[in-house]
Amino acid sequence: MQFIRLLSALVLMLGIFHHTVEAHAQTVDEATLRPLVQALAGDNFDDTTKAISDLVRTGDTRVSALLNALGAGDLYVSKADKSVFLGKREGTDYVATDPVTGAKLAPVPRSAAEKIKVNNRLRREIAAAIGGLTLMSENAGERRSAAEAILKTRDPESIPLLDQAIAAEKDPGIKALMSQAKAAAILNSDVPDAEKIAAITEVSAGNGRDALGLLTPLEGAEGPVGEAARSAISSINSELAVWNAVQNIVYGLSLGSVLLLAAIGLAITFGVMGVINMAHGEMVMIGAYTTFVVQQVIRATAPGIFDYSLLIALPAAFLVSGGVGVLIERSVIRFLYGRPLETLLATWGISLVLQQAIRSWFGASNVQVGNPSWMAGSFELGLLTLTWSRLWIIVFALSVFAILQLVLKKTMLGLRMRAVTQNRRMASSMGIRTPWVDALTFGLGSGIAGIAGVALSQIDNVSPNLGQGYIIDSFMVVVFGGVGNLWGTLVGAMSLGIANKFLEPFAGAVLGKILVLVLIILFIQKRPRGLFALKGRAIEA
Amino acid sequence: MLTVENASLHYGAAQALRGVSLEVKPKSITCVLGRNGVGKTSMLRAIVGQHPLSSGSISFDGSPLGKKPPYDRARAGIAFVPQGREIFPLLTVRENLATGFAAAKRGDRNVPPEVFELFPVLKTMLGRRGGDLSGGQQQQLAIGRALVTRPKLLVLDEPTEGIQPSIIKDIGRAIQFLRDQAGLAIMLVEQYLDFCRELADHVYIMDRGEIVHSGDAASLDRPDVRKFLTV
Amino acid sequence: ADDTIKVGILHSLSGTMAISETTLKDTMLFLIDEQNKKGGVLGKKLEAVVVDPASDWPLFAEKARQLIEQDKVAAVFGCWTSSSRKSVLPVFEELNSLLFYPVQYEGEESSRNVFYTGAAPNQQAIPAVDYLAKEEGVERWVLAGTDYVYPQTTNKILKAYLNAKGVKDEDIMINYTPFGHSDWQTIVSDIKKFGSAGKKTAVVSTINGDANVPFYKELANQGIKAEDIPVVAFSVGEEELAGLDTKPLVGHLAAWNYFQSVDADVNADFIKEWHAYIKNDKRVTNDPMEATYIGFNMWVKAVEAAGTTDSGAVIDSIVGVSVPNLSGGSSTMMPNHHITKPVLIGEVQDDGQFDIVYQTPGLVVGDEWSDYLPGSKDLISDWRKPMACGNFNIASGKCGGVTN
Amino acid sequence: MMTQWFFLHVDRRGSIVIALLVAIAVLVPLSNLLLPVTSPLHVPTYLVSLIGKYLTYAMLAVALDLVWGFCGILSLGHGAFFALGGYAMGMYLMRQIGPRGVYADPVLPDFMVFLNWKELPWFWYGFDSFWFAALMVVLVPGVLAFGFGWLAFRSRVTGVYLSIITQALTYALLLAFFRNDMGFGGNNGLTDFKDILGFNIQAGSTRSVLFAATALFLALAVFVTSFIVRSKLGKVLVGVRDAESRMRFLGYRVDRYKLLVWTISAMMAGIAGALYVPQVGIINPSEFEPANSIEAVIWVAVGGRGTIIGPIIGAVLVNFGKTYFTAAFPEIWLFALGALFIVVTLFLPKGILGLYGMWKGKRADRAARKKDVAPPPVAAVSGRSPIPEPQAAE
Amino acid sequence: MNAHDTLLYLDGVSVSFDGFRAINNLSLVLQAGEMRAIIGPNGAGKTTMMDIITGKTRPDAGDVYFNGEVDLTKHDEAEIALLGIGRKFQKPTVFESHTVEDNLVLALSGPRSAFSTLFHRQSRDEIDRIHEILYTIRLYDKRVWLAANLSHGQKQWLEIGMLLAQDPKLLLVDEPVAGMTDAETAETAKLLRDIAKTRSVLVVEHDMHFVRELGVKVTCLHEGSVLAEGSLDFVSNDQRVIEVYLGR
Ligand SMILES: Nc1ncnc2c1ncn2[C@@H]1O[C@H](COP(=O)(O)OP(=O)(O)OP(=O)(O)O)[C@@H](O)[C@H]1O
Ligand SMILES: Nc1ncnc2c1ncn2[C@@H]1O[C@H](COP(=O)(O)OP(=O)(O)OP(=O)(O)O)[C@@H](O)[C@H]1O
Ligand SMILES: NC(N)=O
Ligand SMILES: [Mg+2]
Ligand SMILES: [Mg+2]
Repeated sequence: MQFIRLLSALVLMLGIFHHTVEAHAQTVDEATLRPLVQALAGDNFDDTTKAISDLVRTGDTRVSALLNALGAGDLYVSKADKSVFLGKREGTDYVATDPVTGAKLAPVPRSAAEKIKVNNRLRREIAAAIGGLTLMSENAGERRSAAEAILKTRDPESIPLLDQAIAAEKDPGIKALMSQAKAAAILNSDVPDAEKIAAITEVSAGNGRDALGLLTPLEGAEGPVGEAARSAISSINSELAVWNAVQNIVYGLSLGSVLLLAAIGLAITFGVMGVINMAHGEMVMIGAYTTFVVQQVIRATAPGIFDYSLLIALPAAFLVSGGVGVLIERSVIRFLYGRPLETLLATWGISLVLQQAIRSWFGASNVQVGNPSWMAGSFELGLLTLTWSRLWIIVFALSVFAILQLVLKKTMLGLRMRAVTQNRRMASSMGIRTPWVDALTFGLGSGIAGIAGVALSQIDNVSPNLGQGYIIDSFMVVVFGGVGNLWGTLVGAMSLGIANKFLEPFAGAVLGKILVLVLIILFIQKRPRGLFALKGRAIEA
Repeated sequence: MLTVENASLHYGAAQALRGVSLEVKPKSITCVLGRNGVGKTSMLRAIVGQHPLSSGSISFDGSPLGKKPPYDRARAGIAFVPQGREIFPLLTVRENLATGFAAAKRGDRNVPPEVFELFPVLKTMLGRRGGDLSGGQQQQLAIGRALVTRPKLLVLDEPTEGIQPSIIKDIGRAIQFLRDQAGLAIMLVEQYLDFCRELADHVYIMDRGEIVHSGDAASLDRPDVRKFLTV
Repeated sequence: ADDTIKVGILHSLSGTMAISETTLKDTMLFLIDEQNKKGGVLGKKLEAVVVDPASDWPLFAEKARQLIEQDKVAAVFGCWTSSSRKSVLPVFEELNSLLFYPVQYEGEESSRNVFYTGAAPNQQAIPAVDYLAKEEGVERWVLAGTDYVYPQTTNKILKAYLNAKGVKDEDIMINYTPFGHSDWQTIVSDIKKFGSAGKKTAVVSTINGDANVPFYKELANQGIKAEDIPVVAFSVGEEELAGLDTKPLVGHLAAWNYFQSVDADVNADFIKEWHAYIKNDKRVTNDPMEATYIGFNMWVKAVEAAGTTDSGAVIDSIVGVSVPNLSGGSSTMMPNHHITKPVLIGEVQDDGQFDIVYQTPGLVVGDEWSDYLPGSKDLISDWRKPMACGNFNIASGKCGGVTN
Repeated sequence: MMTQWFFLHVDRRGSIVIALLVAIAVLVPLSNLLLPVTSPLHVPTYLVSLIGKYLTYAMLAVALDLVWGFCGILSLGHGAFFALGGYAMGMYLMRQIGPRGVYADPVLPDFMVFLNWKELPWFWYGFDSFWFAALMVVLVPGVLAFGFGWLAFRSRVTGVYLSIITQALTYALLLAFFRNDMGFGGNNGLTDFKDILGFNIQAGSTRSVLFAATALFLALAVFVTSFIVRSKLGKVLVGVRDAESRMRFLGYRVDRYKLLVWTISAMMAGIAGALYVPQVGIINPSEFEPANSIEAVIWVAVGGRGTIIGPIIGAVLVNFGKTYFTAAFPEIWLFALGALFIVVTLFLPKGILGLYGMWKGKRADRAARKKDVAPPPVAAVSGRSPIPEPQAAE
Repeated sequence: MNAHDTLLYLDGVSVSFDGFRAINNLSLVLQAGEMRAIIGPNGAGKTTMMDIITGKTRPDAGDVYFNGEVDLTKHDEAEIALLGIGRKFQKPTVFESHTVEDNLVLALSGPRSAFSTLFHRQSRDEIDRIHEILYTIRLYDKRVWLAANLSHGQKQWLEIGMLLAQDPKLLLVDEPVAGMTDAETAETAKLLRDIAKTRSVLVVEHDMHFVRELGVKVTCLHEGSVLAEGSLDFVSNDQRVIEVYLGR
């Protein structure tokens, strides 16, 4: 509270002297600034908070950079003389700069200095302080974050400043944001009701969820303000209900895509070839570890192309997992055709061996697979937040599906694969090189599992157990969709995903999952051969 | 064209062929007859490579087949119409026919028009799954599929089984056509005596895993030959 | 042979828990190695007997029995999940052997034969909530956990605690997820909604191991920043963060009794030697490792005090034993077989380490029977003679569960 | 009379196994209790419990083989029945603790006290009686199996579809039992048992009696399985396994046959679970883990599917391997176990027991070829597996 | 015609698969004690008709009555078999991992409930009956063989044997002589004629010699309905039958 008052004083002052601030970059002398900077290294967070406000009050142009450095954890205090400096880590030393003069200092060994601690509260306050300082900045990004900061603090005292900024603002997006911030600040102040009601209208025009946060405190208010707030809230809520349904569908599709990716390789090795492939999950895991290795190599040799790491990992994972698949087929599976249930035993053994191999090689713990920048973050679709990684995974899963469908249905290889699995002996007598086709089919299924691993590494942990987490779901999807039918796998995955997401909100994640399993059991009673059951004489015989 | 010499074949401990020797000449129809379970199918399996011989040898076009896998034999020009049809049940009729492309030369990867002339029903059912066809339709498909590979030797195991009389006649004509016009060698296992008698250039009769008679079609009318076919 | 003292190591090296437990096996081997360099114990070298209970709880019981009866180990260091501990507990009591259990757990247990060197809920959860309430001004709470006993109990305790502090039920959201849950979209978005009601909101996470990486990834991707809705976790340490890009997570919190970043000489030495032993200076250290370290040293000290590895004697001599912990102080074995520890709260840094933002002024004694659960608030445990009771009811003045 | 009846229904191998089991049931406990520890023939208590555990697994394997080996129903969820039997027994043992729990509550088990339950949920009623619990041990798995089977077999769910929904079943139960709200102790399960029928559960003598009971029940399971398999019903089952629809055209109500053995098998699994719990000392939801059920399938496959002794050999061998490997090479034992599974499939297509058949078959084979006569290709002699695989996928 | 005095009564039966009409308004009546031969082109719907009678395929429309009053469309395969309808399949289907003898044991008429089979003991009569059948189908010396190891023709015989063992009121026989020698064909015709003295039989065959030897009324199906019906001579002189079936 005390801080906010300080800040408002400051903001007022800045508002009044706005012109001056713009024209003459204000500076205070080093002697004034130095002790204030030193004070940042206070004993506790309260001291630091006070130091920040003192600094801001100077209005010095260097303050904003200084606070940024503090927020980023670049300010250190030397253990010996307790002096504060700006440090950059380099080897065992910090390259040090004077925070006030910007002069270069002698490097400080890492053990001789301590970072000035910041916690979340400080970070928030720094952001707000900088926000006040940068509302009129030349840099659009800075102005935007300044407006966002005020939107969070909702400080009524910033209203005049905002007015000014709004008047000067050219960018319509930022302008709207500033108006929002102003409306939020108004709601938090004790201005007359009329103004508040206008602000309520303004606020509810923006993002519904944020508006709800601003309006809820007014819900219980008396008089017209309360009424306006209540009606705004109820209209937002009904809008949100629609968005909730949309969200369930979109999230369901996203979960469905993950299931599809996990299962689609299995749709080949199990669905097409009839091999009960318990090592399928390990193929996915190998793909994920391939991604890790690719990223390690890139980090070590060409960090600049990190954003392309997944594009490199995709073919690599396909080849590695596919290669392992071919190896497994040639060394074990091929002896087991005609005994599909024994493949369960052998592939279970293989999965144990692969898990342990990875564990012995890479260690038992998670390894870190990074998100390229285009995979990170999220975007808003109306009131829905969808993360880029999820979106890309949906796109990716559908592409893999389409390509696979093409290969199976439109190529000679696909035809031969199906022929070989339906009647190996006869296929051979038709001139089809069955060993090749077997190896390629298993390799394809495994390779696809591998590229699924690349995608899953983006949202899940990469550990030797990765595969185990997906194997049951994968079998569930393939069987639910109908064995031997790729469309079944697609629709099966999506329906399970969406069903899960519609159940989750009211049943909870655990019960939701149980219910989905029960639904699968009941559904199979209705359609004993899955969603897209193969029909006809050959099957029923 | 095809020579089988002193071939023996075992299923586990049970012996199905005991030193069988026979020959199929180019551009001719060779018929093998015999009661149930005497080893006819077993011999064909050995020829197309679906079951190994325990002794003896088979050579095709002058070179021994040895342990060559079935697909190499198919690519060398041996096509097989097995007993029990062995259609790919989930492939459509069109796809069933297309499996034959694997053994055909690149330029020959199409369905020869004779197939549809011979079996018009296949043309109307191209999109239906092989497994849904009636028994006789499947049999027709199996023969058509074999022809797609453009074989030099056509091996047929009871091809008339389950086929309606008019089409049996067509098949007979087709077999003759294939011998005369396309110059194929044809090896035919049959129970249907009249069919054999009409077509065969040479007949063998088997009993208990052995060849017990070898002669021309006319010899089938001899009582000493007939006895091998009675109960 | 008789010239060595055998020590059992009972941590999963395969299966789902291998992720966490393998490190503790290595830690034990490291500690034993160090001890042997110092001449062993009672003039004898220590010999590690490693078995793999494979994340399979009944197998834990079998292996425990095998270690004690067949290999005749003097003490066993092991277990991670409470289920595994519950599974071996009867074995240790029946065969009167010693188990040192190094992981935070839900409490509500005190066995004569088990030494709990990880945190009880009061040594982790409650100080963390206090910190959030005071420092961050949190008024609205999401208690998110994996659906099993540890989170359920911890959340029960926390809810009772929060209610007692005046937090209303509508300001508490409890959410459970299955083991290994990986699709967090809905829940993270629910948290976001819950947090947008105009009151400062925080998440208290008792989400277990595997599920954390996808949880934090979703959190980061959906843009929930620590400044907006901080998450404080009790099961996420350096090891778990090793699988994550922590840049978007800076500022989220964890409460433990140790962080690798603890600024103490003893910690620096420990890390240095650990890296030398494991031949990898990227390997992190974490809280259960410290608990293992403390437990091991307590056992060594107690054995030396007793002059024998005999279980009864060690049980008698270990209470009151005090050994240095890695945060610069020392921890003491209390009569309830739990230890004293400082509680630290750290914020995630972009290098995968924690920056300690708070430390309890003194040591906190592990409270085996929670004061916030109606069934256990009257119970205390004291294994010293003559009381020697794990569940003494101060209301009735009787020792509860002991029949003979 | 009695013996005649017995031998009519059990073949020579079966009788040997039953005799062996009865002998073990008597000798192992005697050796444990009577012989001095120093005697080379003394079986330590540690081993008694361990072997006892193996035998309960063997019983689960026998139950599984009855449906899989002889009727072609591959259950990937048999662990669920085992676990339910175990829970029923566990609930009885929990109730026996009485006021000796840590909270000294005379009625509520500990986990209910600390999770603040006020009264015993209805489904715990009756479990203070051993006989009620014993009834539930067979009834709960039996009723679940009956209901599940009734639905599934009537709608003709077969092959992998059935396998996967059995897996879904056990997985759903796993998740459900994990939940504390279910009232079964959450993931910690039921533990800290004190006594059974008034005897201290940790006493050597109790352990020995439990061991003997396990061996005898296993013998009984072998007998029941033999009896079923050697009856005409057994032939029907094998027919169902080979060509289910053909069996219907002969007038057999295939679903009822399946339902009968399925339910019997589930009950057997339940008994196995009930014997397992007091010997292991804990029952928790991990028993519902799908991987556990798959492992049980693997025991059967390793030992030899469609035989009566195979599953026993497989269960004991694999679990002994696990016991041994996890201690001998704790860091890399999965390689050993994995390799074992691969080797068995590749080289012993009919499991360990198939070795014997193969050896006998080879000899007959050689003899036959030498003499050039065809011996009758009965099952053991022919090179074909006598059990064609049920089609896994179309 | 009245459904009630007939053994098998089909009226207006239709069934289609994915739009293809395999059976089209088919009507057919079989009197008790009658044997009927069914002929017709490949794909005419003969096997499908048997599928309908035995409950394997449900008709889209039409009535199927057995023994005057039993509506077969309301029963499943097992129930229909128990009513006394036995079937030999076009593609021989036997229990491959059972011996020849056990195949017959399973087929042998008798109680079919699970409990009765559990406690069933083979009677002298049953054993005699099985041996008799084994002789009839000439597989006596192969009785301990696994059915899997039989040749194609031997499996055909075994299936006929199973049909005999089942002792049904109505036998549906789909192409019994496919893959048999001429001599065996004659034998089979004799066998069927014998059987038909006490039961009703519906035989599907393409072998005209065989059909002639049966000497019974013939029905020719085409595209799912009856094309011609009458004596063999009558039917085989029908121009349409020659056109679509017999050929010139
Ligand atoms: N897979 C097999 N395993 C064991 N024995 C077999 C196998 N297949 C055939 N036989 C036996 O080998 C012998 C020869 O069988 P084959 O199939 O060659 O006879 P076939 O002359 O073709 O008879 P059909 O006219 O009935 O088709 C038969 O006695 C049969 O029982
Ligand atoms: N499940 C199905 N799906 C699609 N078409 C089918 C199916 N079942 C049968 N048919 C078609 O129905 C027609 C009738 O088949 P059916 O087997 O009854 O003939 P059929 O008279 O027995 O012939 P055949 O003499 O060749 O055995 C055929 O054209 C067949 O392709
Ligand atoms: N004790 C735990 N974290 O299960
Ligand atoms: Mg044949
Ligand atoms: Mg037909």
